[in-house]
Order: sequence, then C-alpha cells, then structure tokens
Amino acid sequence: MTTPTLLPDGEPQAGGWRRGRPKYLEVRNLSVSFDGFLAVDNVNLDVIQGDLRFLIGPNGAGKTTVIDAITGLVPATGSVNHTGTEILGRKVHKIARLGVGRTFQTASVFENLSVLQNLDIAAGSSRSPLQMLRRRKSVEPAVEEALEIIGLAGAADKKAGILAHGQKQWLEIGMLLVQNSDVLLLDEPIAGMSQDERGETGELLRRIAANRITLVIEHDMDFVREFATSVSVLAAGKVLSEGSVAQVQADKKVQDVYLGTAATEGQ
Amino acid sequence: MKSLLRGRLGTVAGFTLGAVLLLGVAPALLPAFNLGLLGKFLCFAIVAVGIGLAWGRGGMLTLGQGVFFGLGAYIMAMHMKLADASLFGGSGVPDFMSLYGSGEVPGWWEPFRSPAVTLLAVVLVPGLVALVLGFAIFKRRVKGAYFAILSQALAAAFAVFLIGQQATTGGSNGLNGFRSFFGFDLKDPNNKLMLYMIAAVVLLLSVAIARQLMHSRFGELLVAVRDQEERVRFLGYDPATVKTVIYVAAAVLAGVAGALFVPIVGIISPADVGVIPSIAFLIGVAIGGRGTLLGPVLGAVCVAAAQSSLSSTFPSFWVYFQGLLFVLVIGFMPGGLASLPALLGRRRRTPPEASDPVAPPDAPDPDVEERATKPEEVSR
Amino acid sequence: MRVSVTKRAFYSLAAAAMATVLAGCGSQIADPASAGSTASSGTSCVDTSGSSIKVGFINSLSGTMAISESTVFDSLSLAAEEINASGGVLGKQLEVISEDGASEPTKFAERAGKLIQQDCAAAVFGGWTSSSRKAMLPVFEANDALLFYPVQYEGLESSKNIFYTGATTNQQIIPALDYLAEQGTKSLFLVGSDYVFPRTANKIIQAYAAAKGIEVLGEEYAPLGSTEFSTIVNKVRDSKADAVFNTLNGDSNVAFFRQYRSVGLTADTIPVVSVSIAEEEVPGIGLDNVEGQLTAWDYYQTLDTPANKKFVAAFKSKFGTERVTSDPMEAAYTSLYLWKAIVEKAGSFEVDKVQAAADGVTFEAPEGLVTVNGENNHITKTPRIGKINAEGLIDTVWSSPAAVEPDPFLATYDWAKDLTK
Amino acid sequence: MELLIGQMFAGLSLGSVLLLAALGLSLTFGQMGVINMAHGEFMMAGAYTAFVVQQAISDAGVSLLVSIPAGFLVGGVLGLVLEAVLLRRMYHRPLDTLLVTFGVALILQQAARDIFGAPSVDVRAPGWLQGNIELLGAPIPLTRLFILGLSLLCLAGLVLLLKATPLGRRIRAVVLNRDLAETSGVSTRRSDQLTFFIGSGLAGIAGVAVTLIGSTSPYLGTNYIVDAFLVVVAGGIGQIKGAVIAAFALGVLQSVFEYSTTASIGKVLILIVIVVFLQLRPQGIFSLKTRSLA
Repeated sequence: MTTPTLLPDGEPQAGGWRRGRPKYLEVRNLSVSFDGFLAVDNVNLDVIQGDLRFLIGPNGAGKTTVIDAITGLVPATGSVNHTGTEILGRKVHKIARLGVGRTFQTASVFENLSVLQNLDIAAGSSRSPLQMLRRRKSVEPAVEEALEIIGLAGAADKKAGILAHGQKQWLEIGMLLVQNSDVLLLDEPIAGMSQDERGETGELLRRIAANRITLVIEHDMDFVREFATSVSVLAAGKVLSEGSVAQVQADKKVQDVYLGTAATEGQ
Repeated sequence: MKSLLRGRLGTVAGFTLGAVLLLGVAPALLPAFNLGLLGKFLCFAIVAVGIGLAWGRGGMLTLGQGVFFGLGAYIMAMHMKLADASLFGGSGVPDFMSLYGSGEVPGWWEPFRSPAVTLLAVVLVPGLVALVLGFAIFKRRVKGAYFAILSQALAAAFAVFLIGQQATTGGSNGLNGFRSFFGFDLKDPNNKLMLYMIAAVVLLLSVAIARQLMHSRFGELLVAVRDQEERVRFLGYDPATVKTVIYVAAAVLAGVAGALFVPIVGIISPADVGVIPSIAFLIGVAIGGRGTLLGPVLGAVCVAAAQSSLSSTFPSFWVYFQGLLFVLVIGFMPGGLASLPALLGRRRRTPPEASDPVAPPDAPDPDVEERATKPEEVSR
Repeated sequence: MRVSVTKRAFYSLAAAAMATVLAGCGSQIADPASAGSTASSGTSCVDTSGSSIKVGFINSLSGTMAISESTVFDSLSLAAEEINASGGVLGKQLEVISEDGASEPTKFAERAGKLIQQDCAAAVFGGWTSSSRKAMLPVFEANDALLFYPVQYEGLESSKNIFYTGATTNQQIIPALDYLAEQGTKSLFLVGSDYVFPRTANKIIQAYAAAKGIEVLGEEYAPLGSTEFSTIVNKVRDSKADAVFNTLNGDSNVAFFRQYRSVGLTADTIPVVSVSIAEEEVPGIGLDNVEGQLTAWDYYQTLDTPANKKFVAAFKSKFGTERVTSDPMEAAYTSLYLWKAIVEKAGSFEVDKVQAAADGVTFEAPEGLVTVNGENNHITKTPRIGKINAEGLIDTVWSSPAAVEPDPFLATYDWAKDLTK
Repeated sequence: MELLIGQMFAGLSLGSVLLLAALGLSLTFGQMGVINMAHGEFMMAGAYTAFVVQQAISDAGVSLLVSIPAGFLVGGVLGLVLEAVLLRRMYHRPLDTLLVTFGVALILQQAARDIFGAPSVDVRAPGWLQGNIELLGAPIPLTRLFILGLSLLCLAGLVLLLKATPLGRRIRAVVLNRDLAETSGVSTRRSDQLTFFIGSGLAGIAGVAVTLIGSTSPYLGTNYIVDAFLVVVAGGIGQIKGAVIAAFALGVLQSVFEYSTTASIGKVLILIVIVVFLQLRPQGIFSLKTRSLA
C-alpha cells in the first residue's frame, strides 16, 4: 500500500464523478416494516461516487431506518447494491467490511479508549490475529492523517469520553475515514454543534466526499443549502423528491409536506 | 502503587518482585502447611486472572468458571487416579471404581492414562468446550444477564451431573487420595514444594499473558466490545469472535488452575465446581479491581486467605463478612480496591500510558447506544 | 526477532523459576513395592510436655450440613468438658481446637491437614458425610494421624488411622432388612439422596433382597437438597411396595414425608424405614408427617440405660431441655471417651501405641457396652429398630439380642460376596 | 392412566411452584433489569413469616390465611429496603446487581440461621389441606391444588394490576421505555419502588406456599432461585405471559424427564433443553420491543 491519502483532490459535485467508472450505491425497492408498520416504503436511491447527497425529511420519515437497513441493522426487503455487490441480507460486520460505514445520531465512540485507540480499532478490521495480539508499536500513517484531518492530533491520547460533543462527531468521521469505507452514511453529524463547528464539519464533509459515496441525514436546512450537492426528500417512508437543493425546494409536494415546519426549523 | 510501576522498567521490576516473593520469600518463610494453602490460593488467583479478562475487560459476567476449573481438575484427577492404580494397585483400576462401580475403567477414562494426553487435555478440553459454548452463545447475541444466568445454569448442571455419576466420577465424594504426580511421590515435602513452585510460575505466566492481551490491540478491541458491542460491528468486526477468544482464554486459565489444584490440594469434588464456588471466584476479582491486571490476583489471594483464617474461628461471622464484601465492594466501590487511591486522592493527573486504566466496572447503559441505532419511528 | 526488555527479563525469570522448581524436586517413585512404605512426611509434632493435650474437632458449622453436624459438635464439647472435669486424659486437660468443615469435602481435607500439621492435635473427632470422611482419609493416612468418625456409614472401608464409632452396614441396614423380612415384607422401594451412602447402601440392599427373595420395585435418587418429590412419591404409590427404605439426607426428608403423606401414604399403608432421621430431624419434618414411621439406629434418646440417663441429663442441662440427643451425637460422645480409654490403656498419646492398644477396649456407652475391634477399628454396636412416637421421640420396637460385631466388608455374609469386585 | 394423570398433575404443580417463584422475579427483572439473587431469600423470609405467624396463631388454617398477606408484606418491605439502600444507585449496571444481591442473599441466610437456628422448622399444614382428592384414580394432593390455585390467583391479581390500574399503566410504560416514560412525566422512582415491593411481595407469598410441601430452612431460597431465573429467561424478560408458559412447560418437562430417567439426569436434561431453546430463541418465548436489556 502506498501512503494513504484519505483526502482526495477536488470537490464533490451533483451527480458525482463524470469520468471513468465511478462507484455507486443503488437502493431499489427498499422496505422495512415494524410489526406491520411500513417505516420505509419502496425507497429507491442512487448515490454516485463524488456526490454529497443529503437525505432530509420530517421527523419519522424513515431516514435513519434507511441507513439502518443499508447497514444491516434492521431486516429489510428489496435490494442495496454497492458497485456490483448486493449487500442486503448480509451481517452488519460483513457489510462494514464491504466498505459501508456509518455514524450515529448520538456520537458512539469508545469512551474508555483514547482517541488514538478509537481510530486504531476502526482501521484494523482486516488485521491478522497475530497483529491483533501484538501491542500497537507505532501509529499507522492513515490514523495519523485522520487525526490531522479531524483536528484531534493534539488530543490523540485523551480518552474519547472527555471530548466535546462536536469532537466526538469528528472522531466518528475520522473512524469512517480510516475504516476505508467508500460509502459514508452520516446520521445528523452536526446535531448539537455550535455554529463554528457546523461550518468546519461542512467543510470536512465536502473534502472527504469528493471521491466517496456520501449520504448525510440532516435537519438543518441552512446547512443543507450550503453544503449539499444533491438532496433526497423522504416523507412517510417514501422518496418524495430528488434533485439539487433548489429543485427540491421548488417542489410543490415537498412544500406541502414541510409546510414551514422542518424547512424552517433549525433544531 | 500501580502508578509507581510504570513503564517497562516498572514491569520488569514488578515481575521480579512477584517472582522473588512467590518463589523465594514465601517458600523460605512459610511452614509446609501454609505453603500448601498458598499454593491453593494461587490456583484461585489463576482463575481470577481469567475472570478479570472476561469480566473486567470483556464485560462478560461468567458465573460458570467452575465448569472449566472442574474440567481441568477432573482430567488431572483421572490421570492421577489411573497412574496410582497401576503404580500401587497394579490392577490399573482406581479404588473407588471397584467399590462403587463395575470394577472396570470406562472407555472415556482411558485416554487420560497417558501423561501427554492429560497435559494437552487440561488445556484443550476447557478451551474447546468454551469455544463451542462461546460461539453458540455469542453468535446468537446472548449477552448480559442472559449470559450470566446461562453460565450459572451450566455450572449447576455440571455439578449435578458429576454427583449423579458416582461409579465413574466418584459422585459427591469426588476424586482424592492421590499418591503420585507424574511419578513423583506426593508425600515427599520436596515434591510438594515443587508443586507450589509450578503453581507460582504458572500464575506469573498467566499474568504475563493477561498483560499482553490487555495491552495488545485485541485488548483495546475487547474494551470496545465491552462498552459498545453493537458499534464494533459497524467497524467490520464480529463481536462474537472477540468475546469467544477471551472466553476461551479465561476457560483455559481456569482449566489449568483446576489441574494444579488437584495435586496441591489432593481432592476435587462437585462442591468445588458448582454454582457457589463459581460465584465465589468472582468476589476476589471484584475486590481487587476487575478491570486491572493485578487486582484480581491480589483480591483472590486475600479473600481466600481471609476465608481460611477467619471462617473456622468465626464461621457465622465469615458468612456475614463475605456477604458484606459483595454488597459494599460491588455496590459502592465497583472499581475494587484498585480504585481506592483514585477515590481518595482524586488528584488530577493524566494516567501514564503503561498503567492499567481502571476500567469502569460495567458496560454503560445499553440504552444510550441503542437509542442511537434505533429507528426513531418505532420509539414514537 | 527483537525481543523487548520486558520479554527478555520475563524469559530469564521463567527460566530461573523453572530451575528452582526442578531443584526442589524430591523423590520419584521408582520402585512401586517400596513406595507404599515411604516414610511419612512429618514425624508427629504432638506436644505432650505440658499439662494439656490438643485435640481437634472438625464439624460443619456452616453450610447445608451445619444442621446435623453442629449437634455432633455439641455432644463432643460435652464429652470434653466432662473428661476435663474428671481429671483429663493421662492427667492432661483437653485443649479443643475446633475447625469448620463448611459442608465441603475440600474444606474438610484442608482443615484436617491444619489440625494435624499446624495444631499438632493428638486426635481429631468429627466428619459426617461420606465425602467428608473420604476426603480426610488420605490426609490422616499420609500424616499418620487419628480420626474418630462418629456417623453411621456405608461400610466397605477400614483404615488404621480412622476409628469408626458409628454403625457400619451390618449394624444398621442389614438388621433393618432382617426386621422387615421378619415382618413379612416381600417388596421394597428404595429412595435416597444422590450421593455415596445411599447408592452404596442400596447396592447392599439389592444384594440382600436378591438373596432373600425380596422384590425391589424401584430405586430412586433425588439430588441433595431437593424438595420436589411428586414424581418419586407417585412412583412409590404406583409400585404398591410393602415398604420404603429411605436413605434420604437432611432437608429432603421434610419434603419427602410431606409429599408422601399428601398422596395418602402413611405408616399404615406403606411404612418407611429411614436410616438418616434421628430425634433432631423429627420436629422439622413435622410430627404429623412421620409419626409411626420406622427408623434404624443403634441409639435412641429413650433408651433405658444408666449411662444414657446420665448422658441425656448432662446434655440437656448444658444445652437446654428442649434439645434432644441422637445416634450420631451419642457415637461422637462415645468416641471421645473411647479415645481416652485407649490412650490410658496405651499409656501414651503416640499414634502407633494407640493403634496397638485399641483392640478390646470397652466403654459403657449410652447405647450399651461397646468394644473396639482392633482388626477394622470399628466398634460393636446394638442395632435397634425404632418407631417415631407422638412426642417426636423414638421408641425401640425391636432390638438385637446382643451387640453385633462390626463387619464393614460384609465378609461373613454369603450374599455379599460380589459386592466388591 | 392413573399414573399419567398423577404425573401430569405433578408437572402442573411443579410448574405452579416455579411460576409463583418466578412471577415477582419476572416483574423486577423486566422492569428494572435488576437480577435479584436475593429473591430466593425473600421467599425464605415469607416461609419464616408463616412459621412466626403459626407460633402466634395456633390454628393452622387461620395462620395460613394470615400468613399469605403477612408474607407478602415482609417480602415486599425487604424488597423496598433493598431497592432504596442499594439497587436504586445501580440501575445502570444490571450485571452488578446480580452480585450485590448475592451478597444480600448470603447475609439473609446467615441471619435466618442465627435467628431461627440451622435445623428446619415445622410449619403445619391446616387440616383441610391434609389428604387428597381422587381424579380418575390418581391422588391429587390438596396442598398442591392449593398452591396451584394460589399461583393462578397471584397471576390474575398481577395481570389485573398491570392492565387495569393507573399504577399498572405506569409500570408498563416504564418497562416499555424508561426514558420516554420519564420524559412524559411518569415518576419512575415511585413506580420502581412499587414494582419492587410487589415483585418481592410475591416472593414472600411463594415462600408461604412452599412451606406446605417442603422444609422451612435458611437454605429454602437456594433451591428455587436458579430455576426461577431460568423460567424468566426462557419466558422472555418482562413477559408475564412468557413466564407462565415457561413455568408450566418446565414443570411438565421436568416431571416427564424425571419419570423417564432419574431426578438428577432430569435436572441436567432440563438445563440442556433451556440452553438449546435459547439458541433458537435468544430472547425467550416472547420478546418485548424494548432495547433496555437484551
């Protein structure tokens, strides 16, 4: 492996890469039901490498459930195809190993481990048993790079539990990076962040999304407007509309659903 | 204390100190009887090292270590019985079998005539049993309280089973009356000293292995699994594998401890492997500090020593004391005595890298994480 | 490969440790013939210089067996007190060191070791369950020390280091069977706790029954401490046996008799002969539930002998009038006096001299005159069948005409030839 | 036939004892995730309550009827104290409650020995519970019938309480989602205490009941605790319905196993059945849509 570069050149753009054979995530007829309640109803989504797709919708629209279904947490029907590989129906850790990574609404880092240890674990699912049983002698280049990118290089030896809320979210994103996922599924990454932190997070997202398949759940419409290259709107388990931010906002159906609720709420 | 022993030098110093104390000072100072007792305590300490790994580090409350301890012990005891029978009786049939059974050695005893098979089996049988159980249990995501109760039920079943098979396992009498250990005369004080020394060396070895496991990447992953099992899956690991590995390690340690217990103490019976002894294994670990390396060892030795010295003089007081220990230590000082300096001092100081992080005693509320992964639609 | 400082240090330590271990090695058993006679480790450390002599009591004062064993401890204490009051043994006062066996065989072995090696007790008294005795036996043999074991047991054992003052099978179980046969019993149902004594006892009963043409209609075991007897009781009732032979232990008896009675079985329909229920156990079971049932022992509180009257009175004045005396308590009381008699005959506390002097020593025990049989270290006893009366005490309904010589291996019984292969 | 009915009833009867022992456990385990190893000792306390009451009221029938509410109170109060002193600080670490309550169990056992003595005491069954009725030739012991009835009564009472009272609704809300209940203004503190009181009180009643069939000794609880937990686990945590099915299924199974093999092997077989069952359904017979423990 050459020196890993977690950060690609360039910016994400609507529709993703135009050259070569981009990677993609193709969701077809995805449905999830809980005791007869259809939380996700025949959802279709296509996200191409290099696109920074936001998934928005009112509370209870099924956004998180879509991600849960893709990552194998809840059983679902339909199909999720990651660049030619069907991932639906596999076990959670197998899906993760196929390059699908996610974060959680409430940051889920390992609070009793240091930042460095968190990243090292995230980077290591393919290590051999012998490597696992050894002590970590040095910091892997990718981990080091991720520390820089998420701005926690100075806090590498701090327990993750004492990090600020925003820093935890960044750590999770860092874990995604070293995990070598090419599908990033982020669940409200800026919830609870200050205005400055939001900006920084947005920039970080744009930087890492340029060569990845990125799907972000978000409520904050200002944030969406500023950073999304494309948007899907979910309501009552169905995809309502899809396109650029402007296109979606102009959509009558979307306006009906939101009726000035989520579109203006900043949570 | 632990912070003094930081870094490699500290480790070397610590091990040297431990070795000098166990291998030099103790045999020199203690009378034979007390040395024998200490040898027994060291066996419990070896079990405790394993429990420290599985419970303290891995978050698995194993209430069934008696099963693995018993497997190791009974395998060793069967070998010693068979060896004695051919050495002394000549018939090759252990005495109790002609008393209670058909007077024939059952087939499943036969492999343990061989010393080599016995030594291998002492390690492999508990390991394999734990492997099968672990995979079955953890793959089905049985955890937490379910796992604890299940492991306890296994210990109960194991003891009941042993008691029921009087003709082949000695029933409630267990196996005892050994005269030789791999050809060494057990009456000879020098050989008793040797047994003690072996136990001490094995303990030092297990601490070294536990230390390596704790400080390895695997050890870090284990803590991650303990705290947030579900989260680890999303990083591409199967927590079941991680847990099984440490469960097996703990089982092997318990098995080896059982195998040493038999020649040192001279008896193994179902009363040593059932529900109560299995829980009793835990108290030392909890007192010493379940998440630490040395806490379980010191805790196990101290509790066993206290029991030995107090229980005969004040039998009823001892039961109260033991109960209170459980209540006070686990209820009010979950980090064990190892957390005492921290509790008292509360000095702000970044923990040195080499020191063992005193892990919080318990997996954090699973709710926190579950809420995060839980579809918001259902909780409505 | 680079070995870290830690590891290198550890390896050298381990090597050093192994060397120490190997250096510590003692004799290997090269010649099995001589191995048996390997000199025992500790020459006796018993201190006979002072005005007192140490003896050890080992009983379960905690755990499930404490119920029974604490009574034995009480009567041992009584005997020690009486002996001390009357001048001690060979002029030395007894200094009692008491240890708790905690109802665990392993604990018994460990504590017995302590009494012998650390406290240097001249003799040790106690033990109850077969497993506790089996656990202690090698300890006493290895250290060449003395144990006085006061409880009826399953026989098939004899050791020069153990004196058995409770009944062996031909002083309790076989007389009980003889009695049943005499009463015209044609079929039996065996119920016992799942451990050594009941299983061995039942093996003997099976052999006896086969020889005497008694049909054994069932043999059931309940786990120790079990309180669920519906199934067993149903099986007994269904078998329509003439009698039940009960070797259940401890609390299981309570559950068994309650449930036995609740399906309509009583002493009148199918009588039960018990070998582990003594006066102590009756109140816990509930008199209603066991009144009229049979027991087999060698001693009952109601025995009309001068020695017994004295014993019962002394016991009640020391421990309270509500307390009762039982066979194991009497055997324990007797054991201390027997040891005193043997020591005084030998004129020494030394183990080999005591062993040599034991044969023929007698004591006028509460149960009657007992004599030590030096061949097997058991004592003669008088088997008695009792019936539980309305006060919860046990009346003798049949008694052996003379004391019975102990025969632990049942060598004098033809039908028992195949019991030990 | 006679034997078959006898055995069927033995199974049901064993099941009813298990149910009685497990009912309260299911409640406390389900609601709070507390693994109360002292539950068996609460039973023991109930049993000794029956003994004490019988000392005061010599009529066995009256004393039995008085003992049932008294046992409930004694068990319940013990539970309340345990909850208030120890467990309330431990809800976030359920596994540790197991060990703490084990310590409490040891203390209670020893206390019982010191107060009542090591030998078991006699609690007489009332005259109207002596004997049996015949069902197609099989004797059905009246004590067993009484326990079966009592357990069904307790079950009905508990279900009624949970389903039809505001208190019950609060308890159920907490079982389903502790945080949500808290945010919607349900005082979890109060409902925790009440649940623990009721659950432990049921243990007290169970203790009174088993004096009719077994011995009243300091070790009474240890005979039931492992089995009771297995019932709860096999039934599904927090599932009264599951506990009922599991208790009777285990009771009948154990009778069958015991009849066809031996008591010891039967016990081992039961444990194996449960382990295998949990392989197939790790969440028990019924699983609750809560993520609080599993």
